[in-house]
Amino acid sequence: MSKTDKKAGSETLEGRDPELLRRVYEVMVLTRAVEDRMVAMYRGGDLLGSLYTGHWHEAISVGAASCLRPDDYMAPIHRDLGAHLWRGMEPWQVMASFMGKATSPTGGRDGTLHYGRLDLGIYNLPSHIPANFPVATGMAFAAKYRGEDKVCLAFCGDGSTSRADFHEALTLASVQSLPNVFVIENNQYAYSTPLRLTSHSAKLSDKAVAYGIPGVTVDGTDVLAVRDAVGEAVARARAGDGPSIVEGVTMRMHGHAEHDPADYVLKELYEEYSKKDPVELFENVLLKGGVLDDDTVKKVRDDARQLAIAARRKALADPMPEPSNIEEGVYAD
Amino acid sequence: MSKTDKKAGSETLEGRDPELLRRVYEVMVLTRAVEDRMVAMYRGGDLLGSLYTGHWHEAISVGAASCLRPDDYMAPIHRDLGAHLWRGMEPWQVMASFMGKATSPTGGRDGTLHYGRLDLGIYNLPSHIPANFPVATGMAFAAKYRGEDKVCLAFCGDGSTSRADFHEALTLASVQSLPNVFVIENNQYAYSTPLRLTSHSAKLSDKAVAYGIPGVTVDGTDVLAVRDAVGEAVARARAGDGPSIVEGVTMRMHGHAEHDPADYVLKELYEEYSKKDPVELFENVLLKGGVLDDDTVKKVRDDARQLAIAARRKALADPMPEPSNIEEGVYAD
Amino acid sequence: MPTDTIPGTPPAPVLRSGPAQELSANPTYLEAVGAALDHEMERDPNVFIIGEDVGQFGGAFKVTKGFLDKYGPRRVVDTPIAETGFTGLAAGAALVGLRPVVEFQFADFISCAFDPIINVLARHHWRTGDPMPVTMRAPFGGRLRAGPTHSQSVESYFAHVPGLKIVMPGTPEDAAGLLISSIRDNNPTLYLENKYLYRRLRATGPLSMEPIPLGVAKVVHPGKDITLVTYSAGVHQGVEIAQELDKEGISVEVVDVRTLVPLDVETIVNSVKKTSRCVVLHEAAKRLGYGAEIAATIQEEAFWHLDQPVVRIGAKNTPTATSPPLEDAIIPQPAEIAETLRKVARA
Amino acid sequence: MPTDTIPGTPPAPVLRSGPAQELSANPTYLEAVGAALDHEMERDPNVFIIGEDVGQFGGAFKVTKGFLDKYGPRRVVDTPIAETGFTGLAAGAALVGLRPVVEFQFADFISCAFDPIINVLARHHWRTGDPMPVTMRAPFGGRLRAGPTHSQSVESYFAHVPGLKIVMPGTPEDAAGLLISSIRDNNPTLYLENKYLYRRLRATGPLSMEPIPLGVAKVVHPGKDITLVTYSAGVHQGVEIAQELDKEGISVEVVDVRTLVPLDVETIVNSVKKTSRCVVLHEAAKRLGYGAEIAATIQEEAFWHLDQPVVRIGAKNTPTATSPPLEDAIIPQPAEIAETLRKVARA
Ligand SMILES: Cc1ncc(C[n+]2csc(CCOP(=O)(O)OP(=O)(O)O)c2C)c(N)n1
Ligand SMILES: Cc1ncc(C[n+]2csc(CCOP(=O)(O)OP(=O)(O)O)c2C)c(N)n1
Ligand SMILES: [Mg+2]
Ligand SMILES: [Mg+2]
Repeated sequence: MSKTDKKAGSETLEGRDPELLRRVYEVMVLTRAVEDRMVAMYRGGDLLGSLYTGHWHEAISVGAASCLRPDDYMAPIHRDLGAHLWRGMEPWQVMASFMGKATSPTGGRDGTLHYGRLDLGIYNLPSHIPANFPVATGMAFAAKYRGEDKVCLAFCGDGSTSRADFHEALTLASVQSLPNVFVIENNQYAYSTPLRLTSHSAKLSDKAVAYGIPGVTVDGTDVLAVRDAVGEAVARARAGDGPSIVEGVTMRMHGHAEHDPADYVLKELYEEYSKKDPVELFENVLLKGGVLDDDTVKKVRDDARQLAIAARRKALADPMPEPSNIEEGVYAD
Repeated sequence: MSKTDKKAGSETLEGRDPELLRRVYEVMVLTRAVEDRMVAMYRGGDLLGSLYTGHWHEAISVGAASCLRPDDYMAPIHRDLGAHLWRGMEPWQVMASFMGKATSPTGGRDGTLHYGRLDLGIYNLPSHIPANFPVATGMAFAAKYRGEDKVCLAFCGDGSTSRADFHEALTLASVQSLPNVFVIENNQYAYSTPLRLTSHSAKLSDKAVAYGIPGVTVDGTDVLAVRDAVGEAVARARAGDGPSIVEGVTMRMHGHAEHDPADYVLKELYEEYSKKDPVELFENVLLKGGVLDDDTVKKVRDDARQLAIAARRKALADPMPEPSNIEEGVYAD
Repeated sequence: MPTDTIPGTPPAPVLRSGPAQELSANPTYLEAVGAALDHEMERDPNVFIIGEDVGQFGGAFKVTKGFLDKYGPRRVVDTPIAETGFTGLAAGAALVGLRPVVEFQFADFISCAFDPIINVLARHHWRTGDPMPVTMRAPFGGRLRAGPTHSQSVESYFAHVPGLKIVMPGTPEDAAGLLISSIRDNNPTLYLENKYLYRRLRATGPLSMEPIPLGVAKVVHPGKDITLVTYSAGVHQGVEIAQELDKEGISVEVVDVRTLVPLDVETIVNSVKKTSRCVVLHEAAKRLGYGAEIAATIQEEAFWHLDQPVVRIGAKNTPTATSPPLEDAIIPQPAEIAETLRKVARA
Repeated sequence: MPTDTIPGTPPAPVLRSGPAQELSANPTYLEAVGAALDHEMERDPNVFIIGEDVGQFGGAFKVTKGFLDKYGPRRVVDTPIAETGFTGLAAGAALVGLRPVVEFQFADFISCAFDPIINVLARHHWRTGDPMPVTMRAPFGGRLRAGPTHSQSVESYFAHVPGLKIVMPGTPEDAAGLLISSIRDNNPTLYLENKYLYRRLRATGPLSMEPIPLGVAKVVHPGKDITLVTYSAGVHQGVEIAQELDKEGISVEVVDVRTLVPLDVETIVNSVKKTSRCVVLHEAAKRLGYGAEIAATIQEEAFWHLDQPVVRIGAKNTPTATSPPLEDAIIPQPAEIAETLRKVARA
């Protein structure tokens, strides 16, 4: 697995905005609360198909998203509920998507993990991975074309680094010096495929050398380490200095999707990472640093739970779509 | 453009087999003689479409091919007449291919640069570049599958390094440790596209880092430098130690094809490389090293000219194909 | 054929004897695919399976469950996510004497290998005379609520391309016999598995491992009033509907084409010449679905025997929706199929 | 529609005024494409051209000659060889308000962008409601002795896919008007240029830059005995043959469908209802060529008016050969087309 390049960023909170830290923490907690509810819904048979969750991805997803301006673009994947929530996506909409409800962002036409909202600057990707990478270069291209200083942040998994789309997108972004940041969420597995069968490079961020751009690997369970690395990359992109790769190393603590027992995973990895819950780790840092006290922590967790419960209730109650207009909208006017 | 990693291999001829050096020289001279004739045929309107030549690629093409055993596999491109000739391809067959004659290796079904003969262990590639790279991993896979110590040598251009096929082939070869050698013929341009618009990496061989394999850049006009680097890579592959990348830096001294005036090329590059004719450079090394004398040189050049002239005569005289069986052979029995 | 394509493969050690998977008494469509693949891998050391998660995991749908234990990693090859790459790899291996079987995790992802399939595999033999024995397996189709990019029917992306064979079994028995023929065929073959049938369709008894020739259609339900030409999931649907319509006095002859390329035009046309009416059914979208080729061919070959125009039934010309009420409105439903047959038969 | 897709593009400085290319009095098909693109880039600062060698080189076929000087590298974008990448890039740019025009150097290489075209571009609007205004230009077709991987007709790879429009002009006038409509259309549009016509076909006079609506077929030669439905190079071929057959007393009505998707069924069917006989012609291979869709549709919609089956003329089901005698035996020749029209008209 990839060794990290820098010490965790959480050694000190010096010079960090407590208000921002609290918001990051809140969204990470909310993400976990919502996904735990969705796992329950999956087990209860409330969802259409399987369920992809981002347990242990919260630090990468929320940490990276929190480095953007609201008018920046984002192209997240199926582990990035946190990034969507950071941008204002409603938890019940996500649940509705996994249930094929009329109230999902696609009205049930697409579903499951395909709930990105362009009005939040988020690309709604197809299943083919990482199709969001070339698209992300286009969003960045448009910003540069217009002389805007917007950035586009794209995510992919370790397994996606072997694909055509990864290579051609990185090549384009690098030769055209586009304002992109590419985050690799290295959770050690691609479905059942371990990292060593996906890439022979020492670190996934080493692939940056092929494109002559900066590449860095950080502890993906340390939200501040992620923020420091992605923040740098975003600043670079915004300044017109081109794209970078940031690899965050974490572990996929659930199956590829909830149907997958993932018995192929090395026990040692589970053991190692069970001690590295990104939400808990960050919570402790904030408590130690005096940014939070026990009451606030309790309140944040309670609020998140209540929000998730309410979302579940609404999603369950929402109607299924009505097929009468099914042939409309294949073409835009 | 890519800086080379090592001094030219031609500093000394010590420990090199004179017989082999002579054969390499002969094939390089023959390659040049045949291509010069084909340029004349193109200008004379004897060819069907355009003509792709390998002027200044002779050292890479022949040098690399000369590192293989006859039972190894090869997947060359449109600059590699030299590699084909090394393997025993008849010059008239190549001319016949550019004329769509019945005597071309494909009987006129395919044509121009598509004349590879599998009976010589050479893959006949389609136009899509570098489609030969994934295919080359398959030939190497088959050798390993059977426990044979065969190697597959594949070539591509600088412009082809940005494509899906390059990345996915290198990824597969590296994770499966396949006996492949990938030679990048960096001639500074992809059609009209200069290197800086193709890749942002300092050297094209840097892309090896992305795959955790050895990558080296050599002077592509120095056949011995190419032989040294490819020889090492072939030995490594044969020993079961996996694939490598060898970049040879040269210059495309003609247009992309003969129809292309290539007025987009930097004059300085032409000037620099006009002094670096791989055939002349090697000839001088061999004369200086006493492997050749003036008479032998004259004889080699005369024989090559005669062979090329005879080939041209035969190709011109050969019949065009007859369409009666055109619908046969879409499917193999 | 170059000398070094004469199979020189050392007899492959089988690490574990017996079938890779135990078969049930009435094997499922899924078991049939696995058993046929197992049979061919035992029989020919040049046959290997390559794809994503086909090893220890046994494939996303478990077709290759047990194969890694039985055949080892040399012949059960897990790949990175690289459809272009491993399809091209299969082509190269096939050129020098191996017989690769490529598994696409979902047929939707075959789009990522479209280029090598049509330009490297399909055209190669005609160009060169070299063999290209690659079998490409892909689970396709809808009704699993998997949405626009996990439910595609892909046969029309490829049926226009010269040099490919396209095999679409509709029963467990055909799934076995046609896969065996596909693997033994010296051409690139697209073998499309309807994933909705995997665990829903069972064989009537033990499976035969006799190859079933490609290009031979089958009358799966004889009839005299109207012909239903179909394939894949349309076969069992068609037979069930035909049995129902028998009771109404409408005698439907169901023809399972089994392979789209080559297409057994004779069997189709003979049936239509007998019934004089024809409906073509597939799950794929109607526009330029393979039903267009079949309908156009029938009116060319049997125009004077037709009492009614050939009617095509296919999915609506939209992506496949995720939500059940939407997907059901897009993919042809039995009631709609039966109603169309009634209309055409009685018109 | 998200606010940030409201074009916020600063008025694009035009570095050089006047047309990018001087037009001849009777502009060629090639000049028409260039002039229409130039016209739209002048008109809308959100329109840009992206592809291989489109800049200083002006593109492999010189469609964009002079564009770099006039519009600069910001709007005339040279790419690495990365069809998947720059097609996806175009999609992302289109999502946020730009109007990319993608040039594929040869239509054959669009196979390398098949995945993003069908999965990213085509399905996106239906899935999300977001706009996807991407125009994809590709020079296709044979008769240039360019062989199996430089001569392909690609329309059948895509016509089955929901969400794409497919435009195939047969004259310089249509090339201009239809490209303008394609660029202004809010959907992904495949605009296929027959490269054999580039310098061989000329407009009858100066070109209009009026958009020609997509989905409207045109009767390019009126007739009463038989209908020839065709597109692209089939149009001028068809008209020349029709004029010849006029002399023989066979009156051929030539219908140019102009866009395959959407297809103007009404115009086609009305013509067939008048003539009662129909031949469909295209350069693409016959099996599942678009002629299959057209023929199947005609017999569905006009069965009772047909005196003869609809006959399809297409290339043989082989790759396109390089050598002239072979390529000519594969691609439909005028004599063969005329003979088929005679046979069907007189049958
Ligand atoms: C082109 C393509 N091939 C195969 C798949 C099937 N698939 C979906 S997710 C996945 C594994 C992805 O692994 P990774 O990129 O590491 O992301 P993770 O799920 O581990 O977060 C695979 C193989 C796909 N979606 N797209
Ligand atoms: C996938 C694909 N896209 C575009 C082309 C058109 N094309 C043919 S050769 C070429 C340039 C190749 O450049 P490079 O790889 O450097 O090889 P060189 O010709 O310079 O030796 C291009 C763009 C192609 N053959 N394949
Ligand atoms: Mg992963
Ligand atoms: Mg080059």
